[in-house]
Amino acid sequence: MKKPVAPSSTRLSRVLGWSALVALAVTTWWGLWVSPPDKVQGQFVRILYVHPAVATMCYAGFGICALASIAWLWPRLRSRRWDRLAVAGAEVGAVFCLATLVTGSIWGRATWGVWWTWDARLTLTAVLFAMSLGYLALRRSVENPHSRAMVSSMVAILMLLTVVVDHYATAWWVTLHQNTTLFKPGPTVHGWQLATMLESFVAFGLVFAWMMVHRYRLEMLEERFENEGLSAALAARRAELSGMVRVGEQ
Amino acid sequence: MWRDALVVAAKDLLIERRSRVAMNQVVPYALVVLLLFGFAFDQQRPLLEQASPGLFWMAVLFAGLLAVQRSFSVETSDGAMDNLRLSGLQPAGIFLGKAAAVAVQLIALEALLTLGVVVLFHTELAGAGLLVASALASTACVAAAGVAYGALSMGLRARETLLPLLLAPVLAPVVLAGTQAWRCALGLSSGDGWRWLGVLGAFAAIYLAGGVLGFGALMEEA
Amino acid sequence: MWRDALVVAAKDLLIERRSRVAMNQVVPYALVVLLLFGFAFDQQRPLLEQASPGLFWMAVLFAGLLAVQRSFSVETSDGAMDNLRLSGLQPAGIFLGKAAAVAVQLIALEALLTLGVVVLFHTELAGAGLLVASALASTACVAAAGVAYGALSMGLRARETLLPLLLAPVLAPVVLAGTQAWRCALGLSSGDGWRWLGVLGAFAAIYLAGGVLGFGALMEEA
Amino acid sequence: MEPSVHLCAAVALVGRYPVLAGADLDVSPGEVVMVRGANGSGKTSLLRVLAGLVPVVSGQAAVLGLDPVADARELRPQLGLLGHRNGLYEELSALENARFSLRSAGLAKDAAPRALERLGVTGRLAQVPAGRLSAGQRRRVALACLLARAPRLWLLDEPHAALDAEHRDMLDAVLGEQAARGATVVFASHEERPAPLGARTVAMSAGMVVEAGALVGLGAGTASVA
Amino acid sequence: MEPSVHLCAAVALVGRYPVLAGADLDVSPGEVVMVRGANGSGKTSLLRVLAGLVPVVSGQAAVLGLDPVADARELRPQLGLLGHRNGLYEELSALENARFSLRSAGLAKDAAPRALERLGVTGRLAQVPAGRLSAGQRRRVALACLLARAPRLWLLDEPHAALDAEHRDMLDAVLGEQAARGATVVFASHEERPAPLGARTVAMSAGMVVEAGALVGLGAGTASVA
Ligand code: HEM
Ligand SMILES: Nc1ncnc2c1ncn2[C@@H]1O[C@H](COP(=O)(O)OP(=O)(O)OP(=O)(O)O)[C@@H](O)[C@H]1O
Ligand SMILES: Nc1ncnc2c1ncn2[C@@H]1O[C@H](COP(=O)(O)OP(=O)(O)OP(=O)(O)O)[C@@H](O)[C@H]1O
Ligand SMILES: [Mg+2]
Ligand SMILES: [Mg+2]
Repeated sequence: MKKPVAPSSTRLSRVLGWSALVALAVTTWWGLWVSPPDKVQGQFVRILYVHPAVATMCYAGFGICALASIAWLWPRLRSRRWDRLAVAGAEVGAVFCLATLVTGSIWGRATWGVWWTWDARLTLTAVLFAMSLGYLALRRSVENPHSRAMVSSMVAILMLLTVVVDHYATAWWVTLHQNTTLFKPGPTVHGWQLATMLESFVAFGLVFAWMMVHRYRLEMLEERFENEGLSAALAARRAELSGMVRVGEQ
Repeated sequence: MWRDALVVAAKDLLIERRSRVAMNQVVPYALVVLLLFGFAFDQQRPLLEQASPGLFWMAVLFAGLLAVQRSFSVETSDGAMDNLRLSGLQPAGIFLGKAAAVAVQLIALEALLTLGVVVLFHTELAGAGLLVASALASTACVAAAGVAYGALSMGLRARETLLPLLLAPVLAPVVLAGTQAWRCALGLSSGDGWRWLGVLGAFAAIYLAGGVLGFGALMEEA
Repeated sequence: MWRDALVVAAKDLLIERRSRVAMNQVVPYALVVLLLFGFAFDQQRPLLEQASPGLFWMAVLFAGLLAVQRSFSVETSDGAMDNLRLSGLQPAGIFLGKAAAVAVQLIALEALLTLGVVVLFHTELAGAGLLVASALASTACVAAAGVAYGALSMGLRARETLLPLLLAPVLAPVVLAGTQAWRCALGLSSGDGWRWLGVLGAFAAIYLAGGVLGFGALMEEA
Repeated sequence: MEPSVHLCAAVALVGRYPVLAGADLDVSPGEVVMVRGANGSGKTSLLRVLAGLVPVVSGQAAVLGLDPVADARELRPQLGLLGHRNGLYEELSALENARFSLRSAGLAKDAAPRALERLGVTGRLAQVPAGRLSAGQRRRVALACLLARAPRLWLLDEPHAALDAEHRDMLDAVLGEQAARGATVVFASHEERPAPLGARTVAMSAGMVVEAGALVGLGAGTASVA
Repeated sequence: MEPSVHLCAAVALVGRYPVLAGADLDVSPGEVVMVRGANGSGKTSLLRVLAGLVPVVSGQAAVLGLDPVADARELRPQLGLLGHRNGLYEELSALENARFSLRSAGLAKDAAPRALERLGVTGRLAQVPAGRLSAGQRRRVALACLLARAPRLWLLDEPHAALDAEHRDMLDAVLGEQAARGATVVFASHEERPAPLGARTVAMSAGMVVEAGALVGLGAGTASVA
């Protein structure tokens, strides 16, 4: 049996992909050439145009995963759609989470002089990453789609909890990490910096959306393949009958 | 539900009485882990004393993992889990029963381990109320989360490796809060220990509630 | 003997390739354990840096325990061990083969874990020769002792709790020596790291020789 | 009277494999049904579907008038399943196992010794940890646990395997009694022994019930499904 | 010719329990012996003693002219044991299992597909992880692993259990061939089917061989030991 040839890209995803590329290009241009270096941080401030956006997308991924899982658990809403969304969110979220850890570490090395420190924000992000690995490992080891969705959605809810705590971590504990800078009244960044940062959110948002659409579609195709496979499998199973001795007595 | 919990807990404790696995194997293991940590921090006596609450809770965590694993290997070794599912016992009851059995074993373990810490690391006990209260709350967390995830990973292949992976991040905050509470109780740090106890209580409540509500589905699907 | 070892190692690694337990579960678990250490010894930055070799080797130990457990749960889950006994494979070959498979997985794990330690605990790598050599020697110890005791505890009930208990004390000196060797390599202490390497080498030789000689009896009796 | 078991074009998946590929089966209360069929024809799967452990993805399934998955809570106390494995706690004795089985069904534990005795698990056998018994002795303990609970629907997967001649006859007698009591029995078997008197033989193949045979009291030679 | 199996007043202990309490048995090369007996009579124990997995504490035991424990290294490659459990690696496919079994016996792995085919493990069944197969299919894979190795002495514990009618006959044919080739077969069974043609039935009870029956070609009615 061959996999059906159906691309995981659609018109939507192509549009998303191209605009993500353009937006990334713009961010790079503004970030590296247009916006000025920082008074304190010098050239390193330019990671500001990657790290917060990437971190936010990581939240978005896990958040979507958890919300979709809750939707799945809600009996009235239950549909395979939610499970697809959950796995897409978790996988894309894990990628962005790794990116957050990497960019954050690089930045930390530059500004704090260390790759890592044990403050609440950083640790929770690492825990989040570990949880997502566990989530994905769990998904791989359950075969039945319904069971997989059921079991993994319960684990996903804990990720949501962690995301929330992680977000408020800088407020609740004394941390080395930056407090909320952007999404609050009277942001502390201005001018080109602010513009570039916002642009970076747009760019990574588009990248995120593009990846999500692809991953979702992939899951859908996988499922369709499975369903097509199901009728084939059913036919194959029933064919085991043919050529069989007739049953029973005259 | 309570009756069911009692039936299940009685069964698990009877198995423990027959096999003495927790007593003869898990407890010594925890002590060995403690010793090993001593090795790892060798030659840094003051640090060791400072770190003793952390070490204690790490040892409890690793031993707790074993206890949970054992609690479920008993169910899976001959396919008894299907019987449990079909028995008509309420899932919440099964959850509470198994968690209670694990908790009882853990509490015994902690008592012995505390002795170990005192002897090995010269920790001086103080703030007994806080110590005991936070130990109880942490134990409830470990038992509840452990049993919930144990049920989940039970039906799966490669159960013995998936369970620790899933459980460790969930218990990380518990270990953290337990450590902090003990540090405060022992006067190693100046924070407000009772606030950490509150955190532990919240976690215990969440995990217990989650287990009571979700255990049916977890057991069904795994 | 060598051919037998190859056959057994190939089988174990094939099972790993099919199930990906070590990659997808044991490695993340080891990383989580590192994180947990970070928690437990929070706010004691210098402690963490000082202790990073010790913590590294503790994480390897815990993950190694899992790897060994997995290596034998594969044999016991359907009674394959009797077949292995009766297969005519030389016990020494079985021992070396299983130990090699565990060692391969552990080496991959250590590489990733080293990265983790560098990032999380700010360990600066130095003395690469000593680091790698002592890592290899320790890995040989863990794999050899693990597989030998794994075979022993295999036939017993309560295998999953007995194995850690037996293994932890045997590996304690290895953890100690590995820690010291790494401390010297990293410049955290001033001793002669190569002497510790010698100790590790001796342990590795002892455990390997013991396994090669005694595995037949261990496997027979379990 | 409504049937104890009603399956209509039931399809069930394990992973992606259709273990049941449109099975039809009706069993009335008080009937004993012997399911035969080649290895892999879906007997175990059929029993697990009836117990609600594997959901039906298309077609209908009703057990004792209830949906085996949706009404699990209500249904399960009324049925007993013996799979290929026994589901005993190896550390506990036969008696303790039977007692737990009873208590977990909310029944008084007095019925345990009698049921064990019926299946020849007495004296030493009832006291020793179940893990030390021989294969057939363990099987009998598991059957005794069911007997003590006396469920309304018995689902047995090759219950005769591992039993010796004496206890095979004993088991048939027990099943006959249970049926007379109004209970329904569905069991899978490869044995070439005659089906218990009054039992109906049903043959499976390729995940389907290919022949819902008539009542037989003669022999089992009828089911030559390859 | 020296007997393939020679037991004389053999006593064997598991824990403190005498699973064999003075068993006598002689089997000549090329013979097929069916061991019958009630549950707990010691059939499994007998086979494990012959395989050298349980030592004899008093009495004599010789297998293929060797001491089953002391000469284990020399003896074991020549015998094949199938216990109550199959001993398959669940993650590996049937083919991979058979290949490992061959290679671990130091044989070329080419014989694997033919042996599997002989027992009807082909196509999907040979490729899927063994843990996903049905009980009877797994049993057949385990038998195929033995067949591929073609040991001189076959020790089989209820090999017919879980097999369907077709493969029971198949198994009997295979055992017949092996015996014709000069191999010796000792198997335990509770089945009420006729013993394979040319097989000798032996009955056990209470850890002893109570009746070393004569060659039968008719049926198994001879072994009415409860
Ligand atoms: C490995 C180290 C780091 C990790 C894991 C990390 C993680 C995160 C996360 C999860 C967020 C999203 C916070 C939220 O929206 O609630 C974030 C945002 C941010 N991080 Fe980091 N970070 C790290 C290092 C750094 C460093 C070294 C700096 C700069 C000195 C930095 C500056 C920022 C800023 C400015 C934001 C945006 C804050 C906001 O708008 O809310 N981060 N980081
Ligand atoms: N997870 C799975 N993936 C693929 N195939 C599976 C899986 N589980 C079961 N099967 C297949 O489903 C079929 C039905 O299995 P089932 O156990 O119901 O058979 P059975 O009639 O009980 O056979 P037996 O007589 O051997 O016990 C088998 O062919 C088996 O290979
Ligand atoms: N460790 C043990 N402790 C006590 N008794 C044991 C132990 N192991 C086995 N026995 C007993 O030894 C006897 C022989 O067991 P064995 O497995 O050989 O019987 P069997 O003939 O194979 O029975 P079956 O037909 O049920 O497979 C049984 O009565 C069993 O209870
Ligand atoms: Mg079956
Ligand atoms: Mg037996």
